[in-house]
This record gives sequence, C-alpha cells and structure tokens, in this order.
Amino acid sequence: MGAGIPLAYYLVLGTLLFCIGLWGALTRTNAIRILMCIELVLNAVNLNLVALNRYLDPGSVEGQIFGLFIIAIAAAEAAIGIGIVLMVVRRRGEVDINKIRLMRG
Amino acid sequence: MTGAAIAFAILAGIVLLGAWRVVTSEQITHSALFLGLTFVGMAGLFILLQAPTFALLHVLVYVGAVLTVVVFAIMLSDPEELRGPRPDQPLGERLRRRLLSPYYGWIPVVVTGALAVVILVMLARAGLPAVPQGEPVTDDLGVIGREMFTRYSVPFEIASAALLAALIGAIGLTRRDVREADGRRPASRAASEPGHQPQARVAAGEEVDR
Amino acid sequence: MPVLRADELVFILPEIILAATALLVLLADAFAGEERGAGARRDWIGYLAAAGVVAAMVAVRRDAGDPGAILGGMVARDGFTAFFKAVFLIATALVALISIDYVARRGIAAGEYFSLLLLATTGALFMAGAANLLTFYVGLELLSLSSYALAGLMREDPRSQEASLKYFLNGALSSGILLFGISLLYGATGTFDLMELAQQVQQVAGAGAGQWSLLVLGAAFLIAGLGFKAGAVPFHLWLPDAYQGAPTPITAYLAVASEGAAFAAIVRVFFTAFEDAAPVWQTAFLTLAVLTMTVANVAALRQVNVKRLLAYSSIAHAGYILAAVGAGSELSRPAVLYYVMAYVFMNIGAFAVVTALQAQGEGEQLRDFAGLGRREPALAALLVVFLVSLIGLPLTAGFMAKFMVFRALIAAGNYWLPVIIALNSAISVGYYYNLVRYMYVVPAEKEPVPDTPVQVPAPVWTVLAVCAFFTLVLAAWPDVFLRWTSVSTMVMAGF
Amino acid sequence: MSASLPYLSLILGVPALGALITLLLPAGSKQAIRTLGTVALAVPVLLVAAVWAGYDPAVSGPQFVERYDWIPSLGAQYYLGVDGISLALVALTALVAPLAALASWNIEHRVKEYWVLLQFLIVGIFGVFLALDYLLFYVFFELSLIPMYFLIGIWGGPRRDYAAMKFFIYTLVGSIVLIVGILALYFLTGASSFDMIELAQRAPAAVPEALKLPLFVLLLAGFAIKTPMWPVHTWLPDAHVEAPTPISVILAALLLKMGTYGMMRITWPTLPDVARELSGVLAAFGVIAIIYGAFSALGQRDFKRLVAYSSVSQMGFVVLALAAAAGAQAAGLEPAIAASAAQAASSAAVFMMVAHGLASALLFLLVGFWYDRTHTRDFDKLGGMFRTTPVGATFLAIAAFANLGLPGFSTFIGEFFSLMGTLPVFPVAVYAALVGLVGAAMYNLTMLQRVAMGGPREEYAGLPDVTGRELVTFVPLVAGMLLLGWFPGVVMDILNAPVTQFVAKLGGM
Amino acid sequence: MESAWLIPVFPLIAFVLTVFFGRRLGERAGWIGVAGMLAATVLAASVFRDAVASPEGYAASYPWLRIGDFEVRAGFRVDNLEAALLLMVSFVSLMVHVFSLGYMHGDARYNRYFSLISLFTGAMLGLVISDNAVFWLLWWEIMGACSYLLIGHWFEERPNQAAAYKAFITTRIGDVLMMAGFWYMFKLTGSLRFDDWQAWVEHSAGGGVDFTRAMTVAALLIFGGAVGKSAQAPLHVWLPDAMAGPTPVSALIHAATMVAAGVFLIARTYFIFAQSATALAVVAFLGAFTAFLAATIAIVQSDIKKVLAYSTVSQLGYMVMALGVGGYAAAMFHLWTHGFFKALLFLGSGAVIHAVHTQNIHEMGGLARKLKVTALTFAVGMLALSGIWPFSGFYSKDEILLAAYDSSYPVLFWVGAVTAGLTAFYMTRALILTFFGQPRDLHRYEHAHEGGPELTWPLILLAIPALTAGFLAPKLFGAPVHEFITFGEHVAAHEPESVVVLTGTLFSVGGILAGIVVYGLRWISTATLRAALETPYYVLREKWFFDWAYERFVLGGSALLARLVAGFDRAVVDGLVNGVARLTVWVGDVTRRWSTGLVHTYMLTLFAGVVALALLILQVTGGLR
Repeated sequence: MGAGIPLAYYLVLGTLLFCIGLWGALTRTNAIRILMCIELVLNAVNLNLVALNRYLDPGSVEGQIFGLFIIAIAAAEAAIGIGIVLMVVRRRGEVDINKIRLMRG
Repeated sequence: MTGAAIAFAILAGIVLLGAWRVVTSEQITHSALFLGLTFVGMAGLFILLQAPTFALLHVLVYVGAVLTVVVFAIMLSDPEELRGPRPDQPLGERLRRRLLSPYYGWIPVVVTGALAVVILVMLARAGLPAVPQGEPVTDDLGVIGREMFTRYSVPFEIASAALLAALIGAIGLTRRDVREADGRRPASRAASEPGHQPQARVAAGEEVDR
Repeated sequence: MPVLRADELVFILPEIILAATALLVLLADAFAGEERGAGARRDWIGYLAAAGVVAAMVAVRRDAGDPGAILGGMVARDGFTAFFKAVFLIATALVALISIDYVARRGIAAGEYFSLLLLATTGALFMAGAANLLTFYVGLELLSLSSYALAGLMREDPRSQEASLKYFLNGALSSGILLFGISLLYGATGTFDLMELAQQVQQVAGAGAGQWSLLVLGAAFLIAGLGFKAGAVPFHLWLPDAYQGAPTPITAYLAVASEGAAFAAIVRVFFTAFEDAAPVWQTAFLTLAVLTMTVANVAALRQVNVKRLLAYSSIAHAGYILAAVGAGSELSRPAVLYYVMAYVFMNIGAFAVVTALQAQGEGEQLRDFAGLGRREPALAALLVVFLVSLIGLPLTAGFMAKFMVFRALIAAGNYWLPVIIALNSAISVGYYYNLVRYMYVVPAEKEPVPDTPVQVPAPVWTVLAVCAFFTLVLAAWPDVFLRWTSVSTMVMAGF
Repeated sequence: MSASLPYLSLILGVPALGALITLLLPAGSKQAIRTLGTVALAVPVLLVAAVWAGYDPAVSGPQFVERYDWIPSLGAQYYLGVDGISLALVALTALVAPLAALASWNIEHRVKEYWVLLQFLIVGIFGVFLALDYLLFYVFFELSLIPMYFLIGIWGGPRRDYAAMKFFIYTLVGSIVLIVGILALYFLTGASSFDMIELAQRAPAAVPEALKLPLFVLLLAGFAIKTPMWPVHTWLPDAHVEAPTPISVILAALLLKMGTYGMMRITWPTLPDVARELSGVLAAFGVIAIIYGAFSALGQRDFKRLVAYSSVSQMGFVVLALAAAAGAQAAGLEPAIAASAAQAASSAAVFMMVAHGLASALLFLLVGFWYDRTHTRDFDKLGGMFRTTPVGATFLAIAAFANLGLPGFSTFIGEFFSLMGTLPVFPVAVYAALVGLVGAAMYNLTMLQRVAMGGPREEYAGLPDVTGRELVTFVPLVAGMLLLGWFPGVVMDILNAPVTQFVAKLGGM
Repeated sequence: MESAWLIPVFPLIAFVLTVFFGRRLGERAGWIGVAGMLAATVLAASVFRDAVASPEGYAASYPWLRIGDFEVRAGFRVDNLEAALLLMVSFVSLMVHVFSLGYMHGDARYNRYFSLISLFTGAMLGLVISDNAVFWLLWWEIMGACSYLLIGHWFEERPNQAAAYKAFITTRIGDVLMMAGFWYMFKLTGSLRFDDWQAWVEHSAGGGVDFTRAMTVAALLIFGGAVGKSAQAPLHVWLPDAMAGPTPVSALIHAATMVAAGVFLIARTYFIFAQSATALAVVAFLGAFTAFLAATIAIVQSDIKKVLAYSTVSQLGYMVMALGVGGYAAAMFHLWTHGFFKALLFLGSGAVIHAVHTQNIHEMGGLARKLKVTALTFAVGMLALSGIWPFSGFYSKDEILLAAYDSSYPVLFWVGAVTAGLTAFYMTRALILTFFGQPRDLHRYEHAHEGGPELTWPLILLAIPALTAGFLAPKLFGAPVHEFITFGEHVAAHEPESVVVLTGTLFSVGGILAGIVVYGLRWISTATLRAALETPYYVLREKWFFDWAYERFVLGGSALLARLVAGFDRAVVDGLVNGVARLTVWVGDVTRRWSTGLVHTYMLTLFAGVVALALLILQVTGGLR
C-alpha cells in the first residue's frame, strides 16, 4: 500500500499544507482561525514525519512517535490558545487581532 | 495508475481543499468543518503510509479534542463572522481585491510562495527515494506503546506536564475571579490596590506608550 | 534498545522536584480554601515555590560521571546541563522572590502563577538537558505553553491579555516552523538523537549527498525557531509586546530563563549535532547577531516604557550572545554560558527594581524614575549597578560577559563584529542611561518627584542584594565562574 | 628602593577606603565627609613622595612592582608598577586630587554622593597610571568614566544632562573599541597574560601586516577621544562648561592625560611600525589641534569654553610630539640627531602632560573662583578684576602667561622641547604650529584682558578676594609650574630611562 | 667675572621681595628695586673692569637638564661686549628706577610697577650673559611679559590694553620664528648652546650649497626674533603704541632692555648670519628701510613720546643695517651709546610730561625757562641722537656709516646719511616745540615746574655718558671699539674715511638747520609745507599704513579666523557628532515603527526572515548553485 507513490509526493503535499497554513495565518484576522491554520502547519509536519519514517527508516517508529508527541502538544496548545482567546473575548468582545494593538513601537 | 496512487490523489485533494477552505471560508464555522475534513484526509494518508495507529490517534485527538475545543471557542467567542454570511462576491472579484491589498494580499502570497519554492527546490534536489526502503513495523500499536513507556517515558512525562500546564493555564486565564464575581474589592487593600492606579497609569501612558 | 534505568532518574531529580512542587503548590492553593477575603495574601505559596526551587537546586548533580545520554538517550548527563540547570534554578528562585509581593498586589492567582512558573522552569531544564530533539521539543513546549499563560495571568489588564495572545500566536507558529525543520532534518538523517545526528551530519557533509540540501534547509528552520525563542531579529517583533504586557517578574523570567533556555538549546544542538556543518550556521548566527543587536539598540533609544525598553535590551543582549555562538570557536561556549549567567543577575536585578516600584503602581514609565536617586538612594544606586552592567562597563558582570564574547570572536579571527558590538554598546548607553538620567540628572522642575517612599519588601531586597553581589563578584573575581563555564562545556555530551 | 610597603596599592587603596567609609557616614555630616575625603585624597601625596624618593631613575623598567594573580584562567593579573612616565603622572594626580578636593568644599548639594564619586574617580585615575596589566588598565580606564558622568550630570550646570551624556557616550565609544584592540593583541601575540610590557614586546613580530593598521586604529581610538585629538574633541568644551569647578580641574588636568598616556604606553610601543607610517598623519592632527584649538578658544565668549579649547590646543602639542617621536627614525636624519629628537619629543610630551595639568587646573580653579562670586562666565559681564579682586587676578595673569608658554613656567619647557624634537622630523608641522603659539598668546591675553583688565565694575564692588582655602589650592599649582619651569630636571630625570626605552622601541631597536 | 651671574640676581631678588613685601612697605618698596639695581650696577662695573683687564672673557655652565644624551646646561658667559652691555643696562636701569621713584609717586600700583621693572631689568641682564638658547628664550620672553604688563600698567583704559596686546602679539610673532630658528639649529647641531653652534658652523663652514641654504634659513628665522623685539618693519608697529605705558618704562624698554635684545640677538648669533650673504643682505636692507621709514614718520608725530619712539625704531634699524653690512662692532657700539642717550631723552620727556601733564608737543613750548635741567639734558640727548660731534652718538653713527660705505651696498650709506639728516630734523623740531618759542598752553605752562631730585639727578647722570661715551669709550675699553668688541676674525676694522665723517655730519647739521628754519625761525610755515606735500604727509600721518595693516590683518584676521573656527567647530564638527546621534535616534524611530502592534506584521516578518535565512544559508553553503 502506498508504496507506489514516491516519497516526494508526500513531502510536496506536506509543504503545500504547511504553506497554506502559514498563508492563512498571515491573511486572516480572526484569532481562532489563525489557531486552525497553526493546526494545519502541525499536520503538515506530521505528514512529513510519518512519510519519512515509512520511506527512509521503516524499521522503527521514531518519526511516528515524534508525531504523536506533536499531536499531544498540539492539543495542549489548542487548549491554552482557546483559553487566551476566550480571555480576550470576554474583555473585548471580539477576536480580531487587528484591533488588538495597545502596545507597539 | 495504481490504486494507491488514486487514493493518494483523492486524499491529497481532500486535504488541500480542506486546508484551502479553512483559510478562505467566509464563515468561521465553515472553516472549522473544513478543518475536520482535512484531519480526516490526513488520517487517510497515514493509513496509506501504513501507520494505522498513528491515524487513529490523529483522528482521536484532532477531531475529538482539538476540533471540539475550536468549535467550543467559536461558540463562546461569538464573533461577527458567526452572525451570518456577508454578501457573497464572485470568487474572481474576491481574489482581485485580496491580491491588491498588500498587507493581506500579495505580500503574504509572495512570502509564502517564496518559502514554498525554496522548500520544493530543496526537496527536488534531495534525491528522495521513490519506494520505501523496507517494510514497516507490523505491530505498530505494540511497538509504539512499548517505546512510549520505556525509551520515551521521559518525554512522555514532559508532555503530560505540558498538558497539565495547558490545563492550569487555560483555567487560570479564563476562570472568573471570586472577587470579580462579588463585584467588589477587598476593602483593606483598596488604597494600595494596584487595580486602580495601574489602570490610570496605563490610560495616561497610552499616547506616549508606543 | 536503550534501557531505562531508574537510578538514572537522580539526574533529573531537579525537574521531578520542580514538577512535584508545582503540583503541590496547586493543590495547596486549592485546598487552602476560599478565604480569599480581606488581607489574605498567600505569600506562603510563593515561599513554598521558592523552597521547591532551592530544593531542586540542591538536587542538581554536578558529579555527573561520564558525560553521555541517559534515560533512553533522551537526556544528557554532563556539566553543561548541570550548569544551565543551576543557572535557571537560580533565576527562577530570584523571580519567585520578586513575584511574591507583586502577585499579591496585582491580584494574580498565586497558585496558578507559581505552579506555571515551576512547570516552565521544568521545561527550560529539559531543554538544556536534551539529548534528543524530542526531549528538546517537548521541553520547549512545556516552557512555551506555561509562558503564554503566565504572560496573560493579569487577566484584567488588557496589555497582559494582548501580550499573551501575541506571544501565543507567534510562538505557536514559530514552533510549527521549528517542527517542520526538525522533520526535514529527520528526512536528511533519519534520527532525532543529537549524537547520532552529529555522526550523520558528518557523513552527509563529507559525502555531499542529496540529503545535504534537506539538512541545510532543516537547519535554517531550526535556527529560525530557536531564534524566535531567543528573540533574534527578524523573529523578535513579538517580544517587546509580550514583555511589556506580561507581569513584570514574568518579563524578567522570560528575558533570562526563556532566552537562556533558547541559547542552551542552540549551543546544545549546533555545537553537538552540527559541529561538522559549521558553515551552515555560523554565518547565519553572525548575521542574526548583527541585525539583532543593532535593530534592538536603536529601537530602544526612544522608549519611554521601562519594560519595553528592557525588552529591547534583552533582544540586544540576545544579539551579543548570538555573536558568541556565531564565532564558532573553542571559546564560544564558555562565552555563551558566562553571558547567560551574568545576564541572569544583572537583568533580574534591573527588573527587581522595576517590580519594587510597580508594586505601588509606578515604575512602568521612565518618568516614574524621576528623582529616584534622591527618593530612594539605595534602590537607585543598585539600579545603576545593573544598568552599568547591562551596558558592559568594567567591574560588572556585563563587562566580563562581553569580554568573553569578544574573546570568542577574536579567537576565531573575527575583528569586525567586536567593533560592531562596541558601537552597539555605546548606542545602548543612550537608553540605559535614560533611566539614570531620570533618576539623577533630569531636574525636578521638569519631572515632579513623588515624595512617598518606595516600599521595597524584604524578598525583593534579598534579590537585589544577591543580584548586585553576583553582578559585582562575577567581574571582580570571575575566575571561579570562568573555570566553571569552561569546565561545563568541556564535559558536554558529544565532546 | 624599599618594597617594604605596597605603596602603589596604598595609593589606590586609601581613596577607595575613603569612599567606602564615606558611604557609611550619615549624609548629614557634611564636614566629616569633606574632611575625610580631603584627607583620603591627600594621603597619596605622602605615598607618592615616598615612591618618588625610592624610585631609581637609572632603571628603565617598572619599579615598585606588585604582581598577583587576578583571573588566572584569562591570564589577567593585578599588576602594578611605576616607571618614570607613569610616576610623573601619578605625582600630578596626587597633587591635583587634594586641590580638587579642597575646591569641592563649597559644594552643598548631595555632599555624600559627591565625595564618594570623587574618591572613586581618583582611584580610577591613579589606577590607569599604575596598572601594567591590560585588563586592569582597562578596568581603571572605564572606572573613571562612571563617576565622571554623575559628577557632571548631577552637580553640573544647566546643560549638564546633554554634556554628561555626550561625554559618556563619546568617550565610551572609544574605550569599548579599545578592549577589542587589546583582545586582538592578546590573541595575535599568543600571549598567556595581559602583561602590557610582554604584549608590546611580542606584538610587532606577531601581528600580521594586514591587521596592523586596523589594530592600531582600535588601540588609538579610545585614547584619541580621551586626549582629545582633533576632530573628536567636541565633548570636551561641553563637559567642561557644565562640570563643577573641581571636576573641570580633574577632567582637564588628569583625565585627558589618560589619553596621551595610553598612546605612549600602549599604542605606540605595541605597533611602532604603524605609528611610524602614520606619524605624518598624526602630526597633522596634532598641528590642526594646536591651531584649531587656539583659534576656537579665541573665538569664545565664555571664560570656561575658552579654557576648554585651550586644552584641545595644548594637548595637540603632546600628540604632535608623540607623532614626531614615532616618525623620527624614518625622517632620514643623522641617527644621533634622530634619537635625540625622538627622546626630546617624547620626554617633552610627558612633561607637557604634567605642565598642562598644572596650568589647566589653575585656570579652571580661577574660572570657578569668579563664577562662584559673579555667577557668570561671560566675558562681556566680567572685567576689572585686577581692581576688584587683585590677588585672584594676579593668579589669573600667572596662569595666562604660564598657559601661553611663557618661559619660567612648565608649559614652556613642554612646548619648547616638544617642538624642538619635532622640527627635525616634521618641519612643516612645526612652522604651522608657530601660528598656534601666536594664537595661544592671543587667546590667553584676551582672556586676561577681558576678565582682569578694564575699570572696576560696579556690580562687583566688594567681591571678596581670594580666601585662605582658595589660596591653598592656587599656590601649589603655581609653585609646581615655577618649579618645573626652572628646574625641569626634577621630572625629566626620572623620564630619561623609560623614554630611552620607549624611543628604542619606536626605532625598532 | 665669575660673579657676573649675580648681576641679574640682584634685580630678581628685588622683584621677589617687592612682590611679597611690597604691599606692606607701601612706596618704600621702590627703594628695594633701587637697591637691587645699585648692587647690580656696582657689580657690573666691577665685571666690566675685569673684562677690560682680561680680554678672553669668562664662561661657566652647570648641568641643568638632561634628556637622554642631550643636555642643556645652565651657563653664562661674559665677554667684552657682554660686560659693556651689562654696565650700560644696569646703569640705565638704575637711573630709570631712581627716576620712577619720583615719577610714579602716588600711583595706585606702585609696587607692582617696581616689581616688574626690576624683573624686566633682571631678565635683560640675564639675557646678556646667557650662553644657550633656552635661557636666552627664558629671559627674552620674561621681558616680553613684563613689557606687556608695564605697557598695560594703566589697564583701565582700553587703548592701553590694546597697546599692551599689540606689543606682546607682534613681538610674539617674531619670537616664535626665533624659536623655530633655535630648533632648526638644534636639528643641525644637536645642541642648544651658542658656543656649540658657533663651533659647528665654523667647522662646517664652506659646506656647499646645502650648508649655505641651511644657514640662510636659520639666520632668517632667528632674525625674525630680532625683527619683533627690535621693532623692525613690519613688526615695528607695537613700539610706538607701547608709549601707553608710564614714561620710565618707555625709557627702560627702548633704551636699555627689550629692543636692545633684538639687536643683541643678531650679534649673539652673528656667526650664522656671517655664513649667508643672503641673510645679511636681508638684514641690511630691512634695517635701512626701517631706519628711513621710522625717521620719516617721526617728523609728523605730535606726541613727544611717539617722536622718541619712532626715533628708537629708526635707530634700531640703523643698528640692524650695520649688522647687515658687517659693522658688528659699530652696531654694538651704537647700541651701547644709544642706550644712554635714548634713556636720557625718554626720562627727559618724562620729566616734561610730569610737569605739564600732556604729551602733545603742540601744547608745550617755552618750557626751557621753567625746566632748565630738563631742557639742558634733553638737548644733550638730542644732539647725541643727531650725531653731532663730540656727543656719543656721533662716534657710533660714524662707525655705522663707515661700515655701510665699505660694504657691497653703498646705497645703504646714503640711506643712512639721509636718515641721519631726518633724525636731526625731527629731534630739532621736538626740542624747539617743547622747550622754546612761546608757551602754547598757558595754563599748563603756569603749573609746570621742575621735579624733585629723583627726577633731575638721573637726567644729569645720564647726560654725562650721553655726552662723553663716544670719545671716552676707547679709554674706557682700553682699546679702540672695534678691537674691544670683536667678532671672530671676519670683521676687520674700518679705517675712518673723511668722506663718511663729513657726509654724516653734513646731513646731521643740515637736519638741525632745517629744523631751526622751520620751527625755530618759522621761515617756512608748516601749513605751507603740509599743503605742498599733501600726499606724503598723509602717508606719514598714516604711518605708511603699517598700523592699518596690523589692525586689518593681525587683529582682524585673527578675530575672523577665530570666529570661523569657532563657528565651524560648533556647526560642522560638533554638528556632525550631534548629527550622528540624531541620525541614530531617527533610525531607531523608523525601526520602532516596524513594531506595528499587529500580529500580522510580526508573523510576516518572521516568515520573510525564515525565507531570507534559508536563502542566506543556502548561499553560504553553495546550496543555491
């Protein structure tokens, strides 16, 4: 299964996903959506890791385990991110990061 | 074209479409849904890569935890985007307007595009193999489980500490204060209470404080 | 398969103690009941946390035996780790002490605050002691996640919220970039283990194989990710905002521990794994160094918010340390170590003064310092010592630290960068001395001086005294510390 | 030579101890603080006298050496010693410091801090002249900076904020660069210590040709700014004008000497080849400073600014002479004449430092003398002081003539022999410097006339003349100028041996 | 002669005593100076007697300063010339001191005055016997400083300040050139001793073009000092203005001390000049020019002291010219005699001023009736200056004219002769306008009276040498002048020529007669003359525009330069410094704006940074190729 596909395809896909995530983070102003874009980025990394694990180092699960840690951390990150967003929301009633700029310079 | 290739193409399409719509959907709820789609596509890819355990855990955590939290947040935050669709413009018009605005348009495109090009060029040069250089671990659940609790036990503990920290943090940030709920401040500290003065200071400093 | 040995746990005893104390603090706070009423300062929580840190400090093992990786190859056992552990623990203890009064006066929930602080430190310790990119990553995230939360713990202060949000968004993205870099490295070498990585890098670099391009790209992403943590330009823009908004002790903590951990990781990763690919990262770090220090120093010149000013200052110092890293000479590592250590004392010292003032609602703005020289001579004089040290004038730790950086660079035959650092130091006088000016020189007509005395609590005095003592001693009798730094690098795993 | 007591450490230690004790005194006990400070700064006079008495002029190396490990892992040592060159300047410091202390008695604002800083400042200055370890030297070199900032910044005039900052940053730029140079030297020579003498010996052979010039610039910049050489001198007038009188005295009399001393002690001997190659340029800078300083001084309407610019001009002679010393061997002269010219120029350079120290100290004291009484330094508002305060004005006349290089005063010896030593090497520079000599006469006499001559002004009727304390500050300086003017051998004799060595090094011998 | 060094010491002791005790003693302090001078004079006389007895002279020196192998010794030397000068200087100065006792009576700064003239005299005496350049310069400059302070004695008035300033600065211009000359000689010889120089010059004499050129350079530089101190054109402008000081000071400066030093400088270093024909020619012509120039200006001065001042300039020019044409002995002899009679004239004018309180000769007239002693002695001085036999001036001037006549530039002889005529003319004018005719200001005339003995006795005592020094000199010296004052073997004695004597006398007598015709008998009205010679008169009144040039170029130039430099310093040099600072801050402000507060900016920068970093690393590692 999947052996017919060159590794590069996975990596290109990962790269595209990564870049879409970054692009999204750059262009959207809703903090929650940026959070989602960050998840896309992490997914891209996971894809890379698992694919590389499968193709280059198939005898081990090192890449997969790293990926699992990323998943776990991503969950934690999401939790705290949502916490922060909600804190902001409660005070300001919005999550448009363009409007949050008390501090600058 | 093998079945695997077709599967890959479909899954890749799903993932990319999902990712694209996560970014571009007008409504944030749609984004969340497309994010879920992406996750599922990703799981398919993992299965294609013969990592079923990973795929499973991926779906469990991402869909079961992350996505839930995100949706939860969307509901709680009640942002403007949630209040209904804006008048839909044709895609071409939207794209044109987007690309013309530098800050949210072409500059990010150029930057991420450049990044993509750099990565892709490097990937092309890497001489990556077309086929796996061996067979995958058969009992991946078992191996992962064993490794996780032996060799990787320290990182595992750290990760759990991270989760704990996230928990404390999330609670600490969002919890309503008792005093706040009471609507009054402790009398004895009112004088030296920073609550008043810092705010005043901050307000005063706002103009100069750039 | 590496065997996990329980007796090796003694080497991560400090981390265990820290995490346990974090839980203890949390539970104690929870079970202490609801008497959150009038005058209920929970100062004891802070002291408990500080005690835990001290206990962890005691547990730091310097007699590491053979340097190497332990606990499944995840954790490094060497003097380098011990050094950074000691430094971070000292920093945390100091920060904990200056937090106590601040937390109480600002209405920050002490339980969360201190447990997060301890957890963050745990992460920092693991970062410093990582022998595997995985340990490094989870340690980093533990530190980061705690920091995001800590920055926002003054949840009624919009600036604190904003700091937290900005820090989080930028931090999460940058860790995505870091991870992508790690995945590329994995693609190039097939391992996360630093020592194996070193071997692979050696092979790849020697063979000029196709993986080289992945390796290089991965290294670039890794540098960016670590540079973000360290506050290197152009990855620094989050930093002033986060530092300004965060609770002041946390600002101090971020400046010394978070930045320090980043440098520990940088040294660990690049001097262990990438030693044979020095050209890959040396130029990068040198370029970043120049950019970082220059941009930070000029941008700080006209800051009127002291925390923001010190934030830029910490960026500038990151630039100096990066220069030492980029020197890539034998003397680079001692320089980095020494610098981080010196920076802990001088920077926490400076922040302690700000904290002391802030506890009564001042100290955020430059003009709050007007006439401090007369109002509170001792406090002002101590701040001068710290600022002078931050500038890098002799007889203060900052001088020896810069001296070490110069030494590392010049030993590597780099003469132009020291000159740039020198000019930067001179520029930095422009803003550090702004504080001094306000304290001593700016006439009272211009800036009215409040006649209320500054109430400095005892723990802050302790911190000030310790910081001042070490700031001076590190320069006047630096020998023992210099020896320690050089010994600590010599026994590093992989060398 | 008895090394029974660590004299040099005591010279450093007494004022330092004084400062520490002052810290412990209550801020209100002004008289005690002043007395203690003055005593602490006066004791080094005795110590220096003892050192002078025990100094063997025939020996060229450092004497009264004290050498202990300080930072063994870097090779830095606590290494003190004097040779004739440093002894002359140490003696100058020992003389001027107590006078500055006496002149500080009328400072009423934040007395305690003032005296602490003053004593630390003097420690730094002594240290610079005593240290023989580069790192130690550097520490002292910078140590003098911080107290100076505060002394100008807190006790200065209306623009003290600007002046103090300018002084601080300006001189800091130079001195930080210096440490780069020192380290470069350390690594290039492969030395295991920061021993100045050793490094200087090794440097010419060890430093690659391509690096010599940059290294020279690094080692020069800090000293050039401190001296100050033209065109990096503009911090000086501002600092002087704003500084309180005693601090101006120290600044002009002592601090500037650190620059030229550094050139002589470090820059020149370390890279004699470069010094020789650049001697023409350096001489040009020296001459420009002489002329430019003189005419800038002439163009001032502020008493203190004039004196400040006169320092620029006077220090130009030192730079010119040092340039000549460096270039003498390459000027195609007869060897005997070249050696003798270089010797004369170098000795005169040191002598000039001392002489300028005395003259400028007196001038600044006098500026303060009238400023205290009239609260102005504007020439248009001064005048007739020969009638109003005849004794003070007489001292001004003495100072003016001493400063313009009247024989019989020490400045003359310095100028005469420095230019004498320079003429064989850079004749054109000397001919140009003549303009500066005339200019010196012009500005000094203009100063004298505008302050002291003319009819008595009504608003200053009844100004008190020189008080006893002021007299005590003026007289030693005049005595010193006359002593050295008539018996220059007092200083020159101790200079001979070290300067001979210095010249030999410059000649590559 | 071994004790010759004590001669300057006495006045210096007097100086020190006056400084420290003068205030307590009040006007008695003047006697300290007189006593000091008396001692010096007695000692000088004894030294002179010794010198006459032993022609080889005496020199001694002691270690003073050693710089490496280079040594400066403190020494003194007394030769015939020095002995004669010592005697003249100390005697004249003694007279001035005594005169001052009366003249300065009641002055507010009496002590200061006396201390300074003692120092002044001491410096001159020290200069005469010094044997090396350093001590020469020492005394030389101290005189300059004293002259500054004495000319500015009444410093309340601005013109007096300006005069003092002018005196110091113009002489300083010469001084620094002289110093350069000394340094130049050091470069050549490695020594600062006059005797070493002489030995070196004589040893290397005939050393070719290089040597001659070096000698020319050295000579001309040193000559600069003489030009300044001895008031040669164009640096003579200070001297007439220096009349702003008290009159006895003028006597001291112009007769005995400062101006003599300049001429003496040339004599002292004559061995250098002798090696360079060019230098000698410059000296000769400049001297002649100055002599003529000053004599012409003196004609139109109405201030009695200015007349004398210009006459001094003129006479100094005479001496310098004499040195230029090889009349070494003649010049020195004239210096010697001139000292006496010029002091006499100045003190005489001082007595007049003391009596009438004006310096303008047009406000005087007929004073001979009231001031008999003064008039008589002034006439003696005038005749000596005019060079009328048998007054002292005749002998010395005759020698100079003789030297000029014998030289390779005979034209100088005629210039000298004409100048002699002019000198006689203006001195006659001054004498007649002051002492004869009708008083033009009756009020002043009424109040005029002869001063006390301290004023008259110096006049009388000075009149004696003014009258007799010429013909008594050979007896006094025990030898003809040119044998007593010799310069090596180069200068042979000039045989007296009757043509010269006759021509000189003719011009002098002619000048006197013309003076009598115009001012005494008034056969020709001065107004007519003025009208007829309008342009020359204007030029003379304007002093040949030298003062104008001084104001314009030296004062105006330096002020302009000072303004320019000070402005440049503030605007450009300091402006650059402040500009750099401001630029840095500006860059900082721009950089600060980068931190917009928008998360997007931050992330965008971050990503762009990643791209740039990746490209940089790839570039460095060659990954882009």
